[in-house]
Amino acid sequence: MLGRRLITAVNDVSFELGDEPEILSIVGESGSGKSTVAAMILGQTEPSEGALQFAGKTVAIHSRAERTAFMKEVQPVLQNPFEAFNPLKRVDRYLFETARNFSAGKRPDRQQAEKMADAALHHVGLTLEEVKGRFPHELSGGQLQRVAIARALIPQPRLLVADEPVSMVDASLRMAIVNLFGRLKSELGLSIIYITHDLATAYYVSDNIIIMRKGEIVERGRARTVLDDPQHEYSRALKDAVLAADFSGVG
Amino acid sequence: MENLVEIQNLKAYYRAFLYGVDREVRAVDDISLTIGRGEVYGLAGESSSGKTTLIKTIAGAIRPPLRVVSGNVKFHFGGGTQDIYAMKPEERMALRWKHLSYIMQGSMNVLNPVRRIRHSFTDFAFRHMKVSKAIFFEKVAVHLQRLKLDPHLLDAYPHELSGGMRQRMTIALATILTPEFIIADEPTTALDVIVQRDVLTMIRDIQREMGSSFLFVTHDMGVHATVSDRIGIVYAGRLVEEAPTAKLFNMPLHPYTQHLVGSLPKIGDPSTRPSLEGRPPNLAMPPEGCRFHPRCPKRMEICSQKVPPLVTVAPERRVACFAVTGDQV
Amino acid sequence: MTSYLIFVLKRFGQFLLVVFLGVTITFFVTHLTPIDPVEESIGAITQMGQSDPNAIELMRQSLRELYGMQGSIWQQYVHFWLRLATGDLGPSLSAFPTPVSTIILRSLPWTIGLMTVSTLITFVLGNAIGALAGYYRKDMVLKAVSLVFIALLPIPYYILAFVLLIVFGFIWPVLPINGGYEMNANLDLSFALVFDILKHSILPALSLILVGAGSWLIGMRALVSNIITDDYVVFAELGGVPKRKILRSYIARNAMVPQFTGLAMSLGAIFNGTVITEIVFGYPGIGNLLIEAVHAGDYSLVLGLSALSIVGVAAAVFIIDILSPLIDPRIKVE
Amino acid sequence: DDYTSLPRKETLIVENPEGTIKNPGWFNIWVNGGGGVSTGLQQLTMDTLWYIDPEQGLGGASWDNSLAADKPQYNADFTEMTVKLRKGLFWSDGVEFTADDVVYTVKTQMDHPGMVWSAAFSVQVASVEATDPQTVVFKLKKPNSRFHAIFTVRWNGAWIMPKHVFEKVEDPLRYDFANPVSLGAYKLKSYDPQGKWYTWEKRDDWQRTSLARFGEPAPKYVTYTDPGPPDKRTIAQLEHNLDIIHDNTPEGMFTLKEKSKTIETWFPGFPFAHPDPTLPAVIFNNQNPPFDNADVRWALALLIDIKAVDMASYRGAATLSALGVPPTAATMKDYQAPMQDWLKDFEIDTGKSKIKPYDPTVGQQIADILRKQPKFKDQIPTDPQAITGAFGYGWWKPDPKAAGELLEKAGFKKSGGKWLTPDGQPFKIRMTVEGDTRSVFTRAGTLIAQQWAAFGIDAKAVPAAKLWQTALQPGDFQVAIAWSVETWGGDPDLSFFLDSWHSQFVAKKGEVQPPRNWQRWSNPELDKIIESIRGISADDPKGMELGKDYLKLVAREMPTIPLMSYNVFTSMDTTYWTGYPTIADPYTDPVPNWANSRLMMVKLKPAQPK
Amino acid sequence: MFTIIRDLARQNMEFLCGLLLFAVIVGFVILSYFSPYGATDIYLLPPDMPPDGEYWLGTTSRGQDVFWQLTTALRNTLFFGIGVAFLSRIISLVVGLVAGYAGGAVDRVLMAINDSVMVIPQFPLLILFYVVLKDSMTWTALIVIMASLGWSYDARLIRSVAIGLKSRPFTTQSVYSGMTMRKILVEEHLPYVLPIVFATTMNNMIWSIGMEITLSVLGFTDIETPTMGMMIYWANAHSALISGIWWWVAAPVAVIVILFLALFLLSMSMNEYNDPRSRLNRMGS
Ligand SMILES: Nc1ncnc2c1ncn2[C@@H]1O[C@H](COP(=O)(O)OP(=O)(O)OP(=O)(O)O)[C@@H](O)[C@H]1O
Ligand SMILES: Nc1ncnc2c1ncn2[C@@H]1O[C@H](COP(=O)(O)OP(=O)(O)OP(=O)(O)O)[C@@H](O)[C@H]1O
Ligand SMILES: [Mg+2]
Ligand SMILES: [Mg+2]
Repeated sequence: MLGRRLITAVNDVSFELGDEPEILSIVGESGSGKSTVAAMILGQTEPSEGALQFAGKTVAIHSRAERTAFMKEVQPVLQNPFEAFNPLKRVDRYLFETARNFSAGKRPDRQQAEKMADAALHHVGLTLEEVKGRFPHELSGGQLQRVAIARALIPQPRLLVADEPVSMVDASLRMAIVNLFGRLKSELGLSIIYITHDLATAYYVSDNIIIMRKGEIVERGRARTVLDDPQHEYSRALKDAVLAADFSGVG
Repeated sequence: MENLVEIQNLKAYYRAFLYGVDREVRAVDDISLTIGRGEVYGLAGESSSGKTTLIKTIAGAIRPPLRVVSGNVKFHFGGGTQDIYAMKPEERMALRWKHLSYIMQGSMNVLNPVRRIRHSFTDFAFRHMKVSKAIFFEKVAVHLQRLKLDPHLLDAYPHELSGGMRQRMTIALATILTPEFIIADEPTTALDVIVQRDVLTMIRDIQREMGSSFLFVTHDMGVHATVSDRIGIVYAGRLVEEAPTAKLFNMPLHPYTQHLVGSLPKIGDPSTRPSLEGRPPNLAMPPEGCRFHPRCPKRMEICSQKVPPLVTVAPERRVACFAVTGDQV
Repeated sequence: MTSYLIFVLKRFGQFLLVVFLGVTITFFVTHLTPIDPVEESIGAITQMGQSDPNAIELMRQSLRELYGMQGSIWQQYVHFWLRLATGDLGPSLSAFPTPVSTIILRSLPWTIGLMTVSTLITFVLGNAIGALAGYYRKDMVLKAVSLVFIALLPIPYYILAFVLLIVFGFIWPVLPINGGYEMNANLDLSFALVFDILKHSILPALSLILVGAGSWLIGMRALVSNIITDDYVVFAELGGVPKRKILRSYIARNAMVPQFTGLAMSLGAIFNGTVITEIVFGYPGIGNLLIEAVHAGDYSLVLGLSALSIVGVAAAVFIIDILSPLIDPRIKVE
Repeated sequence: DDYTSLPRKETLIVENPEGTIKNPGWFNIWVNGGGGVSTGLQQLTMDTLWYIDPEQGLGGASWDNSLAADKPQYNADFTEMTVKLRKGLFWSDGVEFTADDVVYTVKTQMDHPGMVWSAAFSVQVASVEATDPQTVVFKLKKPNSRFHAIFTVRWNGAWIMPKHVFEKVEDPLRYDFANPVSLGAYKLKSYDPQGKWYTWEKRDDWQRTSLARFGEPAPKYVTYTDPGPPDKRTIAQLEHNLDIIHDNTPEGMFTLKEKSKTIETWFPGFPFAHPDPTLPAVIFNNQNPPFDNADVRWALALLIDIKAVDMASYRGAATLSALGVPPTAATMKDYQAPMQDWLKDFEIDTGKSKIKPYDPTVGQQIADILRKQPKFKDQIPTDPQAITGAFGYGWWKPDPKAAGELLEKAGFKKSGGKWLTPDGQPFKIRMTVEGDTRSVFTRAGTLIAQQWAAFGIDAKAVPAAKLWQTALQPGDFQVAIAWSVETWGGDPDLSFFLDSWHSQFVAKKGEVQPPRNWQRWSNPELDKIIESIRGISADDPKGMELGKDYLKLVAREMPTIPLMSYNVFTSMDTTYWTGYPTIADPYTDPVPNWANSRLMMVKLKPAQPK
Repeated sequence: MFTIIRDLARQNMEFLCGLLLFAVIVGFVILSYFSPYGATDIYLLPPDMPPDGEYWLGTTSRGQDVFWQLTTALRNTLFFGIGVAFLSRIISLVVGLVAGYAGGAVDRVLMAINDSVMVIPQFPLLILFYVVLKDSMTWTALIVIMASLGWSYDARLIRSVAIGLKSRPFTTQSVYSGMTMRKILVEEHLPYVLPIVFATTMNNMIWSIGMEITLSVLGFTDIETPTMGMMIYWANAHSALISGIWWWVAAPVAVIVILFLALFLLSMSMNEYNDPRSRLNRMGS
C-alpha cells in the first residue's frame, strides 16, 4: 500500500525491500561494492544509471528540504563507533540536533528534545542519564555504537543502513549490537540493511541476504536458505572460507 | 618437546606522564609461558588486552613509553641460550631476521611506501646471505612463487599492491631467511575472508616446511581454530587460560573463554547467543582481584579481593579462575 | 604515462590560470599609481632647466605620444596581454626607449643566482640538520645547532640582514656590504671576479639562509620524529636494517615528500625575502629594480617585473608539482 | 676591498647621490632615458658656454667663461644675443669644437620635442646661426635679458652636443650615446653594467679642454659610485673607500668627525656642512584656503620655535634664514646683512596689537645651547662674526598669542582646545615631507607639525616617497617642506628662481606647476619687481635693490616660511687626496654632483706618493 | 581551551617559556597606558642619554624616553599584528573550510584564487599600495591589505585538514543529524582546525609584524605612529648605530626578538599539541 522500496545500484544491482520490516544482509568480498550500494541508498552517491525509489517515488535530492525529508526516512549506522562522534563534542549533542532538525511542526525546545533522545536511548538499552554530557572517549565502543543507533532512531525512519556496524567493535560487544538489530526490527518495525563480511552474524540476524561480487549480485534469498545451501559457486567459496570458531581440525 | 622460548614473570608497563596525568598502563602483568620448537602458539583476547604489548616485549621491540618492569625472555636459538634483555643492542640486532622475525600489527603498512619492494628485500635480507645480488634475487623469486606472488611485483611500489598481496609480501620477507622463530601480530585482520584463508594455509605450510616456531596473535577465534596448536587467552594484561586448541574449544574453563567461544554465531546454528555486558577494564586502573570479575557471570566474593593465580589444572592446561581452581591456592 | 600526461596538462592549466589572475591583479593595482611617468620625466627634465607653461605643455604632449600612453585602461590591459603573448614587455617609461626586457635581463641573473643558491643551501642544510636532530634526539651538538637556527628563525629578514651588515661591515669590517662586486672591478670573466662576486654574496645569502633554514629544520625535525614511529620504520628497525640506511632511505626519503610540497608553497615568501635582502645589501637584483620602478611610476617596468616573478614562482611551483609523483609514488596522477 | 683594477692612489672616489642608475648604458644627457646625470657625465665630460660657481670660483671670480670667450653680448632691447667662442678646444675623439656644435645643439633640440632643452629653446629662440666658426648669434622671440642663463651652469646647463656624432644618428631621441664623446677633461673608462659606478679617465689631450686654463687635473681616474644609504657611506669613508660623501645625516657627520682623523669638512668646526644655495622652507599651497590668507601663514610662522626645529633637524648644524634667500656666503654679504635693520623694525598687525616679530639673537642663542653639549663644546665658534656665518642672524620669535590673534582675524575660532576654520571645520594640516631621502627635512616637518598640534591644530607630517613628483608639481599638498628658492650662489642676481615666480607661470588648480613656484603664489607687486628685473641686465647693480624689495614683500606676505639653508653634510677624506674646497679656500662647492665640482680636479693633490 | 593551556603550561617547557615571555610583552603593553609622555611628542627630554637610573633604556636623539616609547610602539605593533592575523584567519578559515568541504568547482575556483595570491610578490605590492594611497594609507588600511595578502598559505593548510574532516564519519553523522553546512563547518570542523588556526596565527603575526617593520624601516608607513618598525626607522634616520646610540636600536630589536620568540614558542608547542605522536616522542627522549 505504501508502495515498494526499489533500489537500483551501480552494476545493474536491483533489489527491493518489502513493506514488512526485515533485515537484509549484504555480504561479499572486499571491494565488491557493498559500501557503494550503501552510499547510494543513503543518497550520498548518485547512481550514474538507474534510480532509487522510496515509497513508490524516485528519490531525487535537489533541495535541502528534499534531503531532509529523505533523511527522515533513511538513516545510517556507521562502521566505527569511535569515529562516528566528534571527539571534541559531547555525544548527546547529536541526539538533540537530530531531534530538533527532524521533528515535524515547530522545533522542539530543549526539554522536548531531551525527552525524544531519552526515548530513543531506551530502545537501545541506555538512558539519557548515562550519556548526557559525556564525551566520546568516556564511553565504550558498544555504548557509542548504541548511541549512534539511538540517534538514527530519533527521526523515526523506516530504514537503517548499517555498513559493517560491528567490524570495529570487540567480539564481546559484537553480539550486543547484533542482538539489538533483531530487537529493533521486532519492536519498532524497522527495516535494516546490514552490510558485513561476517557470514556468521548475517546468518544469525538477517531475514534476507544478498551476496555480491565485483559489483554484481550473485545470489539472493532467505538468509538461512542461502547460507545453509549456497547455490552459486562464489557463495559456496565464501561459506567455505569462513573459519568456524570451533575446533574442526583444519590445522 | 624442546622449548625454544621461555618467558618468566614478564611485566611490561606503559608509563605515560601526559599533560598533567601520570598514567601507568599495565599492559603485560606477570605473564609466564613457553613455546616449543616447531609449535604454533596462538594468543587470543579482546582488543587492548595487551596482546601486542606482550609480543613486542618478547621480540625485544620496546621503546618508550613501554618499559619492561620485570621478568625475562630467553631464546634457545642455534642450541645456545639468549636472554634478550641481557644482550647488547648489537647482539640483539644480529638475532633479528636471521633467527627471529617479527611481523608487526598492521603488516599491510610496514613496507617503505616510497621505494620499490625489491629494496626492502635487499635491506632486510641481503646482508645475511653470503651470495651475489643476482643469486639472492633468484632465491627471492623462488620464495615468492611459493607464496603465489609474481616475482615481477618486486618492482612495484607497496601501494600498487592489494592489502592481501602486501601482507603476503611481508610474510615472504619475514620467512625468506627461514628463521627459527616467527612472531606475527594479526597478520590477516581486515583481509577478505577468502584471501585470509589462503594466507593462513600458506603460513601453516611454510611453518611445517621450515620447522619454525610461530607465535601468532589474533582476536579472531576462527583463525585460531585453523592455525594454532596451542592457545593462550589474554584478558586485561594477564594470561587467564592456556590449552591445546581442541581442548580449549571443546571445553573452555575460564568464564571469559567460555563466553568467547560460546557467543560466536555459527552458520547452521540459529540459536540465540548471549551478549556480554560491560566493557574491558581500563588497564591504567584495573579492578582489584580478578580483572574479569565485574563482568563475570560466576563471580564470587573472593574474586574482587584476590588475584587468581594461573594454575596447571591438567597436563598442558592452565587457568586462572577461582571458580575453577577454588580459592585454596 | 598518459595519465601522467593528463596530470601535467591539468597542472599546466592551473599554472596558466594562476599566472593570469596574478598578473591581472598586479596590472590593475599598478595602474592605480598616481605617479605619472610623463610628469616624472618632465620633472627630471625641468630640474635641469627652466621652462614656462607653454614649453611644459609642449613637452607633455610629445612625451605622451612618445611613451604610447593613449587609450583607456581596458584597452591598455588587452594591449598588454597581446604584447605579452609575443614576449614583448614594451619600453620602460622611466628609461625610455630602452625595452623593459633589457633592463630586467640585466638584474635577473643576480636575483636568480642569489635565490637559487641560498634556497638550495637553506633547504639542504635545514633538512639535513632537521633530519639528524629528529633522529638522534639526544645528540648535544645537534641540539645546540638546532637551537641556534630556531632562535634565528623568528627574526624578520630585515632586522637580521641589518644586524649582519653592522656586525660584518662596521664593528668587524671583513665583508663587503654593498653591491654585487667591487667597484671598478674588471668585469672580464676571471677567477678574481668570481671570487669577488662570491664574497659579495656571502652576507645577502647568509641572511637568507640563517632565517630560512630554521623553518625547514623544525619542519623536518617534527616530521622525522613522527616518521620514526611509523610502522615501516619500526619494521625496518626490527629487521635489523642499519641505522644510517634507515635514516637515509626510510626516514629522510619519506620526510622529503611533504618538505618538497612545502618548498613549492613557500617560494613566494622566499622571493619576498630576497627582495628585502637585496634592498639592505644594495644587491643588483630585480628587488632593487622593482622598488626603483615603483618610485618612478614606471608601471611598464613594475608590471614586467611582477609578471616575471609571478610566472617564475608559479613555474617553480608547477615544476615541483609535476615532479612530486616522482618523489612520492603514491600521488595519484589520474 | 683591495680588489679594484685601478690604482687607488690615482683614483678619486666620489658619491653620486643619484643612487643606482636604472639604465646605466644611457649617456645621452639630452634625452631623459633613465641614465645618470651626475655620474661624472655632467661634471667631467660636458661643457657649455658659461659657469657661475656657487662659491668664489677659481681665478677670483665666480663667473667663468668656459666655452665662450667672453660674457654674452645683448643688443639694446635684449632680443639678440651674440656669443664669442674659444679657439683650440677639441672633442675627445679629436674633432675640433666650433660654433656649428652650438647651433646644432639648439636646432636639434628644437626639432625634437621630448629632448631636455627642446621646449626651452622652442619657446624663446627665433633663429640661431654661426656667423663664423667662433661666433653664434641668437635671435629671440621676445626680449630676455637673462637668455644666457640657459647656457650658464649653476648645477647644470644646456650642454653642447657633438654635431659630428649626432648628425649620423637616425633618431637622437632613441640614441644612447654609448662611448660618449667628451668635451671635458675626462672621458669614460668603464662603468658598472648594474649602474653602481662610473669611472672616468683623464684625457691625454686634457690641455685641449676649457678646464686646462686652471691647470692639470690631478686624479687620473675619477669614480662616481652609489655607496648606499648614509650609514654605509659613513662606513665606507671610515674605511677610506670613499673620498667624498655628497651628503650624510648630521649624526653620520658627527661620527665621522669623531672617528676619522682624515676627514675634512666645509666648516672645520660646527656646523661642518656646506650651505647649499637653496632655501628649505615651509611651503604653503597658496592656491587653496586657508593658506591663501597671509594672516594664517604668519600665524603658523609665529608658532614655530626655530631653535627646536634646528636642533631636531640638523642637531643645531643649520644656518638660519628669516629672509627669502639662502644664507650662503655671498647672500650673507649682499642681502642678509643689509636687511637686518629693516627686520628689527619690521612690524605686523595682528588686528588686536602690533608686534615686532624678529629676534636677531637666535643664531647666538643656538651657539650657546650647543656649547653646553660636551661633545661639541670646543667646536662652536665664539666670534660673533663666525657665529653669524655658521648659524645665521636671527629668526622670528615664537608668539602664540599673536598667532591666535592672527587666526581670529582670519575668522578662525578656538573651541575645546581645538582651532576651527571659519566654516567651523577642525583646522587640519597635513604636512608633506620627503621621507628618508632627505631625513633632516622629515625631522623638521615632524617637529613643526607637532608644534602646531600643540597649539590645537590637527597637524601631522606625512612622508611622500617622491615629494616633488607626487605632491609639489601637481599641487597635491597643503603644506610641505621643500625648497622653492634657489640662487646662483656666487652671484647676487635672483632671477635664477625669481623669474619663475611671476604670476603668468602659476598653474591652474590640479595642473602641474612649472618648476620652483611650488607655493603657487601670485602677487601683482611681485610681478612688477620681476618685470623690472627682466628689463635690466644681470650685472646691473639695480638688481640688488629690486631683490631687497622682493625680500621685504615676502617677509610681509609669508608665502613660504623660510627656515634655513639646505646644509649639505659633505665630508672629504684626505687619505688619498688633499686640496678640497673649504670655507678657508672656497674655490667651489664641495658637493660633488654639481657640474662646477670639476674645478676640484685641478686643485686636488695626491696625498700619497705614487 | 583553558584546560589545554593549563595542561600545556604544566607539561611543556617551550610553552611555559613562550607564555612567560608573552606575559612580559603584555606587561609592556599594559604599561604603555601609563606612559608619562605623549606617544608622538618629541624633544621633550635631553637627547642621546644612555640607559641609566632615570631613563631606563636611555633616550633617543629625538628626545624621547626609549622605555616608554617602546611600550607604545610594542602596543601598536602588537595590535597591528593581531589585527592582520585576525582578519586573515577569518579569510583563510572561510576559504579553507568551504573549499575543503564543498569540493568540486567551488574548491577549484577558491584554490585558483588562493594560489594566485600566493605567487603575487607581496612586498612590492605593499609598497605600490603605499604609493597609491599616500596618506589615506592608515594602519587600518594596511591591516586590511596585509590581511588580504596573508591568508593563502594557511587557507591551503586548513583546506587539507577540512578535506580529511569531510570524510570523517562524524561529518556524515552530523549531516544525518540534519545540520546545515554552516553549522557543520562552524561547530564540527572549526574546533578541529582551531589549534592549527592558533598556530598559524602566531606565524602570521610573525610575518605581518616582520613586514610592518620592513615597510616602516624603509619609510613606507605612517611615520608619526610609533611602532617597532618606526622606532628603527627614526633610529636609522639619525644614524643611531653608527653614532653609538645603540640602545635606540637594541631595545626595539630585543623586544621584537622576545615577542617573536614568545609567539614562536607558543606556536611550536601548539603545533606539537596538535600531533599526539610528537607528544609521545617528547616523553621518549
Ligand atoms: N571514492 C572512490 N573512488 C574510486 N573508486 C572507489 C571509490 N570508492 C570505492 N571505489 C571502488 O568501488 C568498488 C566498490 O567499493 P566498496 O567500498 O563499495 O566495496 P566494499 O564491498 O564496501 O568493500 P569493503 O568490504 O572493503 O568495505 C571498489 O573496487 C573500490 O575500489
Ligand atoms: N604507546 C602507548 N602508550 C600508552 N599506552 C599504550 C601504548 N600502546 C598501547 N597502550 C595501551 O596498552 C594496552 C594494551 O595495548 P595492546 O596494543 O597491547 O593491545 P592489543 O591486545 O594488541 O589490542 P588490539 O587487539 O587492538 O591490537 C591498551 O590499553 C593500550 O591502550
Ligand atoms: Mg565497505
Ligand atoms: Mg594488537
